[in-house]
Amino acid sequence: MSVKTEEMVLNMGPQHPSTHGVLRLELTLDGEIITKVVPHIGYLHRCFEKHCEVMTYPQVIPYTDRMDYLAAMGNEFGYVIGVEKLLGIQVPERVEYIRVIMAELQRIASHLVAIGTYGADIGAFTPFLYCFRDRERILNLFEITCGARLLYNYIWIGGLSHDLHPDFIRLTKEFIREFKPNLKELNNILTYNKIFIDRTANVGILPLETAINFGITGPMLRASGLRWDLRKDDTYSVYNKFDFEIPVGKGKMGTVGDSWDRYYVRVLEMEESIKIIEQAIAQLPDGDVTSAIPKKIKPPVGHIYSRVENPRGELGYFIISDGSTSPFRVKVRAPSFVNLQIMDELCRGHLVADVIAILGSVDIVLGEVDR
Amino acid sequence: MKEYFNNIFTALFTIFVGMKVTLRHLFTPSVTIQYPDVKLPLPERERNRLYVNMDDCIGCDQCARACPVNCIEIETVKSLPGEDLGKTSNGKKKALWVTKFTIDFAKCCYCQLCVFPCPTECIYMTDVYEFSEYDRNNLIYDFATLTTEERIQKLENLDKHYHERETKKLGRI
Amino acid sequence: MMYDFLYELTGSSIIAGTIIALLPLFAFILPFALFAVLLERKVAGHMQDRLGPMRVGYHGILQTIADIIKLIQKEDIIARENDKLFFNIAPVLTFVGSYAAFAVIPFSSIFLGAKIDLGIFYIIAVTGLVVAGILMAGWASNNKYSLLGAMRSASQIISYEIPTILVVLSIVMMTGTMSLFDLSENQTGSFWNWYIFGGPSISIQKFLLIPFMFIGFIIIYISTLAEVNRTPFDIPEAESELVSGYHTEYSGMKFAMFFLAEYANMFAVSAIVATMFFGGYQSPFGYLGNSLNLVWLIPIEQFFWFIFKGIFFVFVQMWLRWTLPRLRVDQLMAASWKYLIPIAFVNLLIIGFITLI
Amino acid sequence: MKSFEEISELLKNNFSDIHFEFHPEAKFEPYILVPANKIDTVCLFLRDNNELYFDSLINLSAVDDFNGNKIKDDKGNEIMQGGTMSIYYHMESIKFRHKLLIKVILDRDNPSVNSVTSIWNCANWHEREAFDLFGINFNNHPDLRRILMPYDWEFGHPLRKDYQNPEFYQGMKVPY
Repeated sequence: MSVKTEEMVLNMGPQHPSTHGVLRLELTLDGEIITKVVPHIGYLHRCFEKHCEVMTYPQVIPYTDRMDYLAAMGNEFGYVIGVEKLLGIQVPERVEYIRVIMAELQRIASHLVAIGTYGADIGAFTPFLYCFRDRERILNLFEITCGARLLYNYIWIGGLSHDLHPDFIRLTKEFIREFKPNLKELNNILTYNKIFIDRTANVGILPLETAINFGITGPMLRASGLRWDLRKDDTYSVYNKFDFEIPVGKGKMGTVGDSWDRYYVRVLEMEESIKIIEQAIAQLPDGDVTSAIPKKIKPPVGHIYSRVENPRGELGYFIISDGSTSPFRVKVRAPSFVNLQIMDELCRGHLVADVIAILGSVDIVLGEVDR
Repeated sequence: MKEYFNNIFTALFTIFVGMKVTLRHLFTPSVTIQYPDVKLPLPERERNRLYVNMDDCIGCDQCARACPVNCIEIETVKSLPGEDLGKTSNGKKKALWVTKFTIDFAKCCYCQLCVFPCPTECIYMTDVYEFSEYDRNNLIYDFATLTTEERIQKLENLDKHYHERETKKLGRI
Repeated sequence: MMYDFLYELTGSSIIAGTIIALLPLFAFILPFALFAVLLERKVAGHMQDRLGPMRVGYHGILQTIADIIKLIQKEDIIARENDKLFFNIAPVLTFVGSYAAFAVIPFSSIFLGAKIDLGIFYIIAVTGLVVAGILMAGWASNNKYSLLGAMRSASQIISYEIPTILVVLSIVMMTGTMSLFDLSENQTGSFWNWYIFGGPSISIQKFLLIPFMFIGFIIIYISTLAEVNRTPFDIPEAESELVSGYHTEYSGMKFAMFFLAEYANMFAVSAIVATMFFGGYQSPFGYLGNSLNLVWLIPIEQFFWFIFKGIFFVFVQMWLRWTLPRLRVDQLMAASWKYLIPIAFVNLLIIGFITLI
Repeated sequence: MKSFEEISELLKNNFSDIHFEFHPEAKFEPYILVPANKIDTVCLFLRDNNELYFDSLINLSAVDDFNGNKIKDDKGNEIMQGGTMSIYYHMESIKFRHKLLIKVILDRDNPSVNSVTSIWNCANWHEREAFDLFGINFNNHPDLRRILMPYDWEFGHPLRKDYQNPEFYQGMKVPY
């Protein structure tokens, strides 16, 4: 006579310390083993796309910051490239370089949050504070250039809102010099820690085919072994002028594509971003950043899909313009929205504690998922 | 068996390495400051509360149009031909009475889009960031300098003026 | 000792007994808990490049008193669905479990609760009560998360009881006595006579024992960490998954009881480890009292040394808490059954052979 | 790396019965117009053909073209009769690095199309979002329910151009 075991449904969220925002995961448990995960989203839906239809083109930029609030520069970058293609504007060289520097600084800041919260989810609270101490320095850099720390409205259509602050270059060099030893120290305390490895290696393995079929992009796809980065494969702005590698998951501590790989790819990406920033600062040309900003923005009728490599993956804007001063339709392909679909696939057969580890490695931001 | 001992060794080794890091941080100076007593100096491009210098404001409504959240409300009344409203700092002659100029700081998203189009640069961002209120309506700041009776009085002059012009036009035909 | 002295003083055994029973609680555990909570927050702060509590009193000294006052005036919520009886007993039981262990811990040669010669055996038996308290708390709060947390912590404490007992056995086998008082007395003289360095007798045995005593110390330290639910084994109150395990539903004074029990247990456990391996209240370099031949000074020195060792081990527990991530439940069980217990067995065997030589 | 013309050629001779409309000169992005009922067969071919090998669907966006005739309904606010809605499928081949845009036009009053979730799992939530915000229902979609709006939101589909906010939703005032 087999004992009738009834599956227990456990609701994790929407108010839960480690779901990175307002996400409700409905876990069906058989004992401690997960049989099904159903993510419920929509708690942070602010109808970004409906707003775009009543705003003029430059007014949409503060709204794009609020989607992935941890990588606001990247969001602006994507939208602005799309509208510039519509208008056919060519931006001065200096603006392109500053945009790349800002995007890469934002990538480091966003990865620091991802790594810090991932450590905190697994239980190591100290690296979280070390990461945030370094991130504060990047926010200070943003603050002296454009005045804001999180939502910048800095990259405009055709240029930038302010030129670089006089001692921005000096402070950035100082930050990079002090950040490198901190990164090594982070590896000592978290990356190679045996308990951290036990908790993350061979957990939530994402094979490459499922990753491509699910449309996963960004560090998650690279951790599964595919060298795919829009900065190299669909080059935009001046990324072709810098040489940097694309780190790929090699399964050092487990199999390729497990949570540890996703974490480690982000650590390596931070080192690559430092390289890009150093080269960009070295080759920074002079010029006026606000010269190409058009007074009246009325793009011709047409549609364009522009995409950018955000810290969480490929962020795409499908902009349809009907010739008036406000966009007819803006559809955003948010990387976290697409990456979150894989949660059910990854968490099956794992324990409750692993769901937190996997969700941390997927690194989603709910502002972007719900838009 | 080898893997068994390897596990033990790496476990202990990485624990001690981690402990060395935290011990070193026990003696490095902390980064936190005691906020209310010690305040960090803000950079000069800081974006906090808006301020409108009303003598320069010509009531052109550029900032209200540029605002993505429509938190600026401006109402103006045309001045009578004879009236002299004084000049803005850069010498431009003012032609409109600004009877209502309110900014709702509960809605404002501090994006600074209103500062750039202003022709006389009378709206700019200060570095005041401690202005929280208990009641949301207190966050609606009214910058207009005219007192309430003056506002009503301006409206009446304007209607009287239009009325006169109508009668004159009728009279002439 | 203390008891006979008090007995002559007061003349009646009941009064002496109650004073002895209450003395450790009010004289030591409560002030220690106040100090330990503040120490933990300050250590955590400075290890993370921040300052820890600075507002209440100079450099946050009165912070714990503020916490206690806050907890006392908080409303003590008992949910309608709770199993009232068990809900109220649970915090008391967990606190009693850890408080009772203080009865036999030798703070110094004269101050000792009860000089029974079954010292360690009594302690291990009494700390078993904590498991019952946690299970009751988990079941009585009638909430899915607490039930899971209680289940996990019960299995964790039981499976880490075994390595502790094995190491205790190896010590008892080596020294021949179970009474903590005799253990401390044997380790007199300089730190070289401590059991971690093979015990008082100068012989081949001593040098052979050193490595195995060191392994024994590491095993017992790790397993007592697990018994006290400290990171990396703090799964019952793993904030990220189970929203703080079995004491989710508790608030106010009952929560303070759990909190107090945790810190009392922490000190009890590090006191036992110090007594067994690091010479209890013996000073590493001989006594000031002897050199100045002030005989009454020695017990006070011993008390000081004992507190110093205890707090050092409590500091190491805190240090580990703010460095290491948390183990998963099955890894935790694997660590105990696959790694600690076999090594403890082998260690027991080898120490047995060495003592036979 | 196949150019837009080669892909169109390949499609034309593989599906002679389907009437495609090729727009190579469309502003900023050439696209192919595919009839609504054939979209899943075409997409399956595009993914499995080993010359094209479109293995990753980048984006699926629904657009309310709002080109019907406006009439006033009883409550005085205008709603749209007739007109079309379109869905844009951006897809890409990671192996051959070429991209393609496919457009499907549906009738606005009761838009329905076959779901491509069976071909690309990525389309699952995109289609649920299109259903939630536009009201396009996708046949044989695994679990078509609302994703961003509350599950019991019965005031229509927000991203339609003629959408009116309800006064109250479960006793809460909607426009603040």
